[in-house]
Amino acid sequence: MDTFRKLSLIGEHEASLWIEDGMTVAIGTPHPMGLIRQIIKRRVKNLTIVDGGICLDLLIAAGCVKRSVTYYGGGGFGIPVLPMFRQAVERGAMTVFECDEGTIMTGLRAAAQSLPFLPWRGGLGTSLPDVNPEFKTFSDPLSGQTLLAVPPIKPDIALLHADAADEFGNVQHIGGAGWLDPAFFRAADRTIVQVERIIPNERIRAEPEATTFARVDAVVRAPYGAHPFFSRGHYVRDEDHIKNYLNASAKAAAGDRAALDRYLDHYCYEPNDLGDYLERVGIKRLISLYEF
Amino acid sequence: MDTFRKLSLIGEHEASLWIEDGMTVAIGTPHPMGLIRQIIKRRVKNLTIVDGGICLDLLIAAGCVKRSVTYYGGGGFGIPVLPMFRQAVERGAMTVFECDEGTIMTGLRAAAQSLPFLPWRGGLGTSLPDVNPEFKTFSDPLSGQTLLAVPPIKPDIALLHADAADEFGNVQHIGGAGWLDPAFFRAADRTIVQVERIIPNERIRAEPEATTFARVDAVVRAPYGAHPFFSRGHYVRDEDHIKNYLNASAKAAAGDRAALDRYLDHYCYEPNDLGDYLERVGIKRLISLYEF
Amino acid sequence: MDTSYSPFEIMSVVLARELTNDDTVLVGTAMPMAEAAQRLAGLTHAPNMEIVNSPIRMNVSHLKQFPMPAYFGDRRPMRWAESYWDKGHRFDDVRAWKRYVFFIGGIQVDRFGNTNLIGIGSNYNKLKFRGPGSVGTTTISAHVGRYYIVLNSHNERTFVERCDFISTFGWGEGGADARKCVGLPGGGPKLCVTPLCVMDFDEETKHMRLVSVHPGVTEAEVQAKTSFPVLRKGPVPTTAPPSEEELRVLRTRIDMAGQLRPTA
Amino acid sequence: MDTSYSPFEIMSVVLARELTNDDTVLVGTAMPMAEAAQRLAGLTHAPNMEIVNSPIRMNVSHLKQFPMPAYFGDRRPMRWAESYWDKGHRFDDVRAWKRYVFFIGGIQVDRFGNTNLIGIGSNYNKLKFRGPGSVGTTTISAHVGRYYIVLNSHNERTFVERCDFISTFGWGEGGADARKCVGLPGGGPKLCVTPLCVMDFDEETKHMRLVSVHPGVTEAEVQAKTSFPVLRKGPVPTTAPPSEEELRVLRTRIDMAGQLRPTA
Repeated sequence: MDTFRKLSLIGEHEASLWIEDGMTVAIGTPHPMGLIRQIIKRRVKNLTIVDGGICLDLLIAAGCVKRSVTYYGGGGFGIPVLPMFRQAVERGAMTVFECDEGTIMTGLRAAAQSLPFLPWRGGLGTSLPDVNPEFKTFSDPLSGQTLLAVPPIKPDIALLHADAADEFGNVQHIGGAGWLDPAFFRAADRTIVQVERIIPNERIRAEPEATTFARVDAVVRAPYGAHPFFSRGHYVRDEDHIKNYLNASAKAAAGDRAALDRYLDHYCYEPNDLGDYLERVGIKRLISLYEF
Repeated sequence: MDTFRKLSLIGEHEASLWIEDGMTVAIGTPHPMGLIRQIIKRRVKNLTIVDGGICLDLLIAAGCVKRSVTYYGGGGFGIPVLPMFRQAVERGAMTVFECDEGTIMTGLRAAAQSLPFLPWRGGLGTSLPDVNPEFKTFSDPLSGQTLLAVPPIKPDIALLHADAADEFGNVQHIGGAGWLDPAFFRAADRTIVQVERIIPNERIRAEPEATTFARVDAVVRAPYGAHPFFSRGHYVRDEDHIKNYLNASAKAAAGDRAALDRYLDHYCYEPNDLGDYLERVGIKRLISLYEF
Repeated sequence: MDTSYSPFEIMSVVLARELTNDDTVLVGTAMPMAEAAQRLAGLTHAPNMEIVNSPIRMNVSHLKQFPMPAYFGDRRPMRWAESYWDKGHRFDDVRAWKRYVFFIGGIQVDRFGNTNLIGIGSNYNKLKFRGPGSVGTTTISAHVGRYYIVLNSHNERTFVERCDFISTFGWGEGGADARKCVGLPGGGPKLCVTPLCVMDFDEETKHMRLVSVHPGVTEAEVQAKTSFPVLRKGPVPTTAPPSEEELRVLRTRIDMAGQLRPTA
Repeated sequence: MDTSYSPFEIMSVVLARELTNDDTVLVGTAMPMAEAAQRLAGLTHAPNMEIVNSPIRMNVSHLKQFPMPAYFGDRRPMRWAESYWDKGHRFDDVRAWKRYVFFIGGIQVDRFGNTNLIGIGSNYNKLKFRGPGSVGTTTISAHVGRYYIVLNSHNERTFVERCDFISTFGWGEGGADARKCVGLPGGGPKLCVTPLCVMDFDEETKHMRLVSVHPGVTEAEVQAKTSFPVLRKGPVPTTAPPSEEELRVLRTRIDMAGQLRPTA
């Protein structure tokens, strides 16, 4: 008979072993970059990546991706399309589950609700049902209106980054969880959450309504673990680092992978863990990325 | 050109005028009893009441209800069925949109998402599609599974009770909004929220993630306004008062309306406003209903 | 200590023994035996158990006492909470319910564990008895890993040949694949616990079957108060009565108010 | 003050003038002109306006300054927030979007305001140019009261005879009932604003039509850079240039970093 409560806290290496070749992996926002770099370091292959923002490009650059479930493969104003994403798709090296934010949310909800589909209006009249064979228009059984049937999107695992968790897997975000993270947590078989801080269970209990995800499968301590991207409540994007990466990615797409390979070596393959990576970034840079 | 921000704060009489004969009215939990008593006092008729707990019985007792969209017409342990609800249904004086919590939630979401239906599993194999002609089983267009089609449930107005709001209609709950309240807010044409306290807009801004409903249509100040029911963060149920009411209701169902009519006169028809009602309850009783 | 016990106490203990360390145990309102069971297991053999009262998720592995009264929607259980589950998405994580344990009541139950909270009568539009309605049972029972039918009384009006209406699909017309055929992913009812006995469902036919009778109750009494034939799988043992330790925890750490010992 | 202005500044001002006190104005990421417009209106003629940057809802009626940079998902705009919209239900209050105003970009747009963010090429499986994807535009444009097509550049590659793919349905093949026939409840695109001009849609045919050309731009230039014939309803006026006051607010209270005045 168990007489103690089960702990959810594990290390980044152990956590990264949960991700296996061929899995469908949802990547939350803020991005769990510590885990992403471990996936790259382990050279996991043939992943289907759900969302992921700019780190989708990094995973493609590292050869981990065979398919992307995404509504946005851009890099923000001035970077219309992520370079490696664009190249890989145009070359046929990977495929896309074409969707928008409303349809991806609907598919994730269908998975979370154990339903084989959910109906949606957004997408009617567009190319979505033409270019995504998994969408289908159909007649609403009550009133006969035409709607779009969206299939369930079921990640094998969701990788998220948050402010804090206790050792039992209760997660709290500063300012609430955002974007698709709650949908990923509900739809995925398992969820690993990187956190800036481990806090005592008593802190969770002091404000239970602030708990955003209860009892996730694993918690990994990862201070500055979303760098070079933002972590709400802690730091903003490292614009120089990101620009450096995107320039390397753009050059690689234009035929010269040298800078991109240097980036991957320096920041993904050579560091053993998050601490090694952050040492290469430097604490001076890290503390300059304050929010307010 | 408007140069000031619009205010949402109105009085209980003005708010009660928003509810007209024949409307579909969703009643939240905690129950907005100040508004409910004004509806009774104004002798509004032919309402369709969505949810409402024990105050559904009170509205039926007062002759306001023609239809109920409910998954639970009981009064808790020991009161299997609310007396006036039971009598009115058995006599054919009112009808029921038979559903459970999952199907009502699904119908409310369909309304909130502007969809003509949503599919659901709960209810398959049961009598729900037989006794509720608005439900229909159908074949999922993607995989051919049989599912239940749930129609949208669209309240004309949602009446809710919460801890606090600012004068612009930003609502915050102690411990979060509960039960179906968020679904009511999203599905209803308009929402009126009673609150224990009006707080300055600056307090809302100090903790924006605690805002549960942004910019509701109207806010009514109603300290102790959920009495005799609970208000989270403030007081628990007044068990004696509720027992008194339910006894009167049970007697009326058994043929003797005298006590029920006295209750309605004393607590609903005679008081002019919430203050008058609370005076009849008495501050001594009110302050005895603490949570912890 | 007085080691006599009420029917509700033995029912609570029987249910508590069913709950394991890995379960997430969901109880709605107006189910005091289920709530007592949840609390008893959480304080004793299942420290890892997640205790859910509608929107409130608790774990009580650190607590000495976890007092009732039963949950009825207010904020009091929040003092023991780790999270507040309800931000308008209580029906959005259905998938996770395969790990959940749930409890339902009923005004009628048939031999295949189908239950009725809708009403009694042959015509829905002219009910002889209007029931309370399905609460969350229809949907939750469709998905949870297992659930328990918990009835406050055991008589022929409740245990019927055929439910007038079905609000919760148990095993339909019987058969181990009955739920799969209808499209319900959950594990279905595991036991039916009453003031007289504990019943389960035959593995193949899914017909209700006597597991044990509570001390002082006979098989004949159970059958006499049940409208359908009750199956047996060999000799029927007596339900193990609440141990002194179980009663002590129940009475001194949970049900101090005596909700489970109604005065006659 | 320097009263010359950049194309992005006049576009921001044109869009700000469109926004009213009763609007809820939703801007996604990577749309600096739309964001500047939202902020300019909120600080001046629309104090009641709800300003929404994805999950963050703001009102700035009390503020002197509301500085850019543009939103990109982090927490900085939370300092001005009244609520945080996103608890996993951003797509659950679609019904309320009839009061919303939205902005979309595109890599292609056709005469009926259909737009494309998916890619360029005749075969989806062999795209010549892979676009960024639809972001939230497909769903949001289906429901909002009105939206604006905002393009960073005006040329024949963008203004095409026919979009290779449609990620946002504007007016389909034309006609005032085009959206209704498809089943989209929203009001559709109201204007298309570019560095050269402002266009709307003919009431009956829903064909794109020139409303005004920005100062220094000719109708001929617009037509030359547009692959389809641009309609006119009588003489085409010049877009009212940003007033000194508009530029002052924009530059001293919003765009202090000069995001809208890219250096050449």
